[in-house]
Amino acid sequence: MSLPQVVLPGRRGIPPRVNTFTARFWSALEDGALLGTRCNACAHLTFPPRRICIACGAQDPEWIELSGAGTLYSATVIHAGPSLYWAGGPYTVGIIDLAEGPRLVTRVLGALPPPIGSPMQMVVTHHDDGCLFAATLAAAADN
Amino acid sequence: MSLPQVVLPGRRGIPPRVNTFTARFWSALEDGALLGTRCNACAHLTFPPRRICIACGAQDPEWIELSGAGTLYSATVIHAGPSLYWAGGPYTVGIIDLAEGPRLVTRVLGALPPPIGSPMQMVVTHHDDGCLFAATLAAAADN
Amino acid sequence: MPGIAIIGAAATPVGRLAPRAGAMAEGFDHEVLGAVALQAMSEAGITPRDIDSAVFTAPPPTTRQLGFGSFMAAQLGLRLRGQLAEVQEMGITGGLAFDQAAADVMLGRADFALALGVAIQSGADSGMAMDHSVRVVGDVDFQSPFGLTPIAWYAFDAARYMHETGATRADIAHVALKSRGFARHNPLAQFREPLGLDEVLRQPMVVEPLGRLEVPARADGAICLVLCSPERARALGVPAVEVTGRGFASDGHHQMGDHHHDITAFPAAHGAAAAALTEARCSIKDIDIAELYAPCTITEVLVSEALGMFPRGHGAAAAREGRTGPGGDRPLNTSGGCLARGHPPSLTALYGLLELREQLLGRAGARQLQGARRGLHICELGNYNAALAHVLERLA
Amino acid sequence: MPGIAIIGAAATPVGRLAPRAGAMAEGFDHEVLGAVALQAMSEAGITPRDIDSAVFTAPPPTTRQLGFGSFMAAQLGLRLRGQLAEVQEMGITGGLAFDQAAADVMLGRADFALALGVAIQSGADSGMAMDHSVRVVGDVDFQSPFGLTPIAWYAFDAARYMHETGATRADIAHVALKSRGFARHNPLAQFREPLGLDEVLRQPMVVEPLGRLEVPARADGAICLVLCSPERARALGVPAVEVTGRGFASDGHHQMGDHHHDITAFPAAHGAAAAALTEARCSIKDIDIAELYAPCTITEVLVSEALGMFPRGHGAAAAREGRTGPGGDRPLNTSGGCLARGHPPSLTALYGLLELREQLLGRAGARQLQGARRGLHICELGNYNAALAHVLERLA
Ligand SMILES: [Zn+2]
Ligand SMILES: [Zn+2]
Repeated sequence: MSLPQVVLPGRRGIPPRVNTFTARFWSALEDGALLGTRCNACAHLTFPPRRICIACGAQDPEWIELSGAGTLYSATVIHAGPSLYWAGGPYTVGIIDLAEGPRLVTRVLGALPPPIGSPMQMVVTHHDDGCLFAATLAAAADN
Repeated sequence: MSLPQVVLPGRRGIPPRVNTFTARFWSALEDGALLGTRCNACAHLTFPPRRICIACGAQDPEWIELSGAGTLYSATVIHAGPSLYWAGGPYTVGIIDLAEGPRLVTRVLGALPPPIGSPMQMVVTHHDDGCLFAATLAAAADN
Repeated sequence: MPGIAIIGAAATPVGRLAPRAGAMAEGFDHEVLGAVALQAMSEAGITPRDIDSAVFTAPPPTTRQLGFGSFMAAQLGLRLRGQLAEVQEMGITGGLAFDQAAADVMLGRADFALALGVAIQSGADSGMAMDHSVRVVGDVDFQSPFGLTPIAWYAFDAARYMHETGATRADIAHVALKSRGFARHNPLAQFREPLGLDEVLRQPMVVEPLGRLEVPARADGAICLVLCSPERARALGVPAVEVTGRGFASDGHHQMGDHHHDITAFPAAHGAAAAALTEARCSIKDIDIAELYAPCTITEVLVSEALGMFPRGHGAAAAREGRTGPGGDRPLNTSGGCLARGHPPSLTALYGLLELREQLLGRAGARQLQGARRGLHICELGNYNAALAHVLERLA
Repeated sequence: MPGIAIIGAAATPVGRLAPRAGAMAEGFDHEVLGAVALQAMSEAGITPRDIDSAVFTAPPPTTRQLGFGSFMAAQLGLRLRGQLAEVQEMGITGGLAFDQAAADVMLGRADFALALGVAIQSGADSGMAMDHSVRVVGDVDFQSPFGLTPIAWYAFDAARYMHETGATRADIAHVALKSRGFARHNPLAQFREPLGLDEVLRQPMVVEPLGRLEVPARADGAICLVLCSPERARALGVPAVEVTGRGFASDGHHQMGDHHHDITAFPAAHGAAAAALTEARCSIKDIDIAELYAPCTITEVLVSEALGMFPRGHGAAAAREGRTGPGGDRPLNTSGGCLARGHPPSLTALYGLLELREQLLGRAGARQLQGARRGLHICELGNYNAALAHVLERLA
């Protein structure tokens, strides 16, 4: 279930750190899979991946692959941002409710923000220095 | 009552800030005078100069010139310091009790730290980017 | 939190205290705050030597003097037996300084305590400041890489609220107008000129759907409140207000939860206020005046709803109809709030408490609210996922 | 401060938690602290949902995730009604976190409260770290320009003490040896190998007269204490210690006063301890075990004198004679203290409190002090110009 791939020239503004736990997430993303974690004690599903379950405190997560399908809960276009992002002009960020339940916030690709409630598709963005995830309108991703 | 002047090549590690109040201090120092403040309400004498009297809370200081004579209360040679100072090798700092009463901490010039209790003389040090004050053995300053 | 009186307060006007580029500073942080603290103590009729505890808002990254609380205490000649601390947690920072100074009085560790702070940061490079702030308001590995600014979270609220309720940007923007209406007569306010709706709506966007006048400007400030027990306040015979209720609540999120929830509901605001009102033995209907930590127009709308002042989805209409502005039946942020009084984030809560004190003592001048007997203050931590509330009344 | 019990505690060993250059981190700050906090709650027999207040030591500049307290609370799924805060003030930081968490319990705002923090800073460039620290421990305009490091202030103490009392560097250096003697059996200690006097004395100087083993090494750590009322602790039936006295005192200086005073006298240490002992209804003679915030050898000597454990000028001799070490009649810092247990400055006070708890509960293993019934903890703010003390006893 590989996510659509998008190449974005330039470096990531603030690159995420990687540790021995999150390395699994970032290498899977590089390969097109968006991973979350599910608590083996209470089945709570989380994104981003977590070593500690926020629902029950157990420290026994297992990795699960997310479909990347979701819905746009809210969005904004940032016209004045940090210097590390702003150089590229206004950019859209959105809150996505994934089909499996977890909610995340991410960059939304495209010239205009999609209407709230739009079906969204998570994608992998490849930058000069590594990858990130982002969301696009599901229809756009299908093209 | 001009203080001895010493030229030290290079810039000050962390240059002091200057504001509309302390400007008077730094310009007098440039001219060889070490200024403190005396509270017009309670006569408490302070170094460094202060807008607010720590003894009585009055905000009515007047400038007074200090003789620059004092006694070494304690000293240490710093062998591992901040990068901004350390490049020059170990340096000595000392606590000086001035003849007029105020106590200050400052750089102590000279190859070896003087014994505690030594008579000291404040001097003006001129750097590439401005001046600071320092202390030397009173005998050394007399030479 | 029965058992606390505010007997003195002073502050600089909110605005730019940092020198313009190339100019020499009038005073450094400790000198600006020192003068303010002395004024507050003087108003209370006490001196630095009477103070037992001093709780500072942690200084912003622009403050060059670190160990700031200790340094400042020495500058004021304080000798303390209660505590000396710097506290911080995003938007509740000022409220925490107040709360912890108050705790020392309640525990008998302090006869008199100061809650105080200074923030001079308007001279900082704005790109740098934002690079720092994205690390505050998001998960640095899974959210910050997308460049979410602090107010972007409020923009999410606004977009969702408009989607759900049909409120327009213009409806919500009325908060900016009524803020100026109040601030006009507040000598501490950063922006006192009246605004027209067109002017607000034609500003450049900052975070859609919020434009430049719907979000806070950068601001500096310095403020000090003096606290003691009600008994001691009565003995001193100075005008004072009393804290009659206190509440804190968190919904367990950092900005946003990890599963679906209503981001516009602000349950922590509701919970904190409910706890404070219960302790004060009253309900939201008994609140005559409220100061809300509300950096953006939308925030004031949502908090007013969360507090139960207006039904869900009716907060924006209330602003548009003038109910929350000068002459309205539900006056909010009579100081002018974050948009007009101004918003130095770590100090905003202390400025809000100061405004309530002025109003409850009946000395708010031309913006005085007649019959203001009971006030509510609330501040928040990261898109209102946690909130701290206090109920104030004039000390009898 | 009657009314507080410690019912759970956990910590990482003190040492390097930062990854070596080029290596990948095992866990980030929040993951390291999260595991520790869960362990502390588990020991107390409670879960994150039982917690009402969480007071964090403000993270060091190396912590990338800001808004750290809020972020951490969300990671642990905490829902709070008391408070959420980060506190700091130089060396008393850990003590303040404990104190403010305790205050919430005493005021009835929290059934259970956490005092916790993490510091992973050993990976930072040491020049950079020191450039930062000179802004903490001096007046940035009139002292920092001379490059005074934090431990330079203790070196002033040492030089003056030797001058006044005739004590030698070797006398004082015995503190480093006895610290290792205790740390040998402390699984949380950074340095557990025994040391010889010659080895200490032949190290390179850092701040004369103190060499590399007479000052603390850089250290990381993470720690969490769980607090509640004594009644609740008894109901839970878990082993617990109780805080029976608390005191704070400041002499009004930032590092040093502006007129002549005895910098080796530490009057704030004396005052804070005296207040705590008075509240605990005992005297220094009744203290069986003490943990002192003492970054350098000389600091332990001077604090022991300020507390009245030894006459003025006899503290170094007491260390040399073994009276403060293993088997001595006045054991100090049985954890190994800052020099051997290790010294992550913002957390040191919490590690000291944890050691007292282990000893008072009789489970300190091979370093257990027989008959340890009453313990004293003290921490300080800038060359002991302010101090915070607590007396602990086993909960009956
Ligand atoms: Zn779980
Ligand atoms: Zn005076």
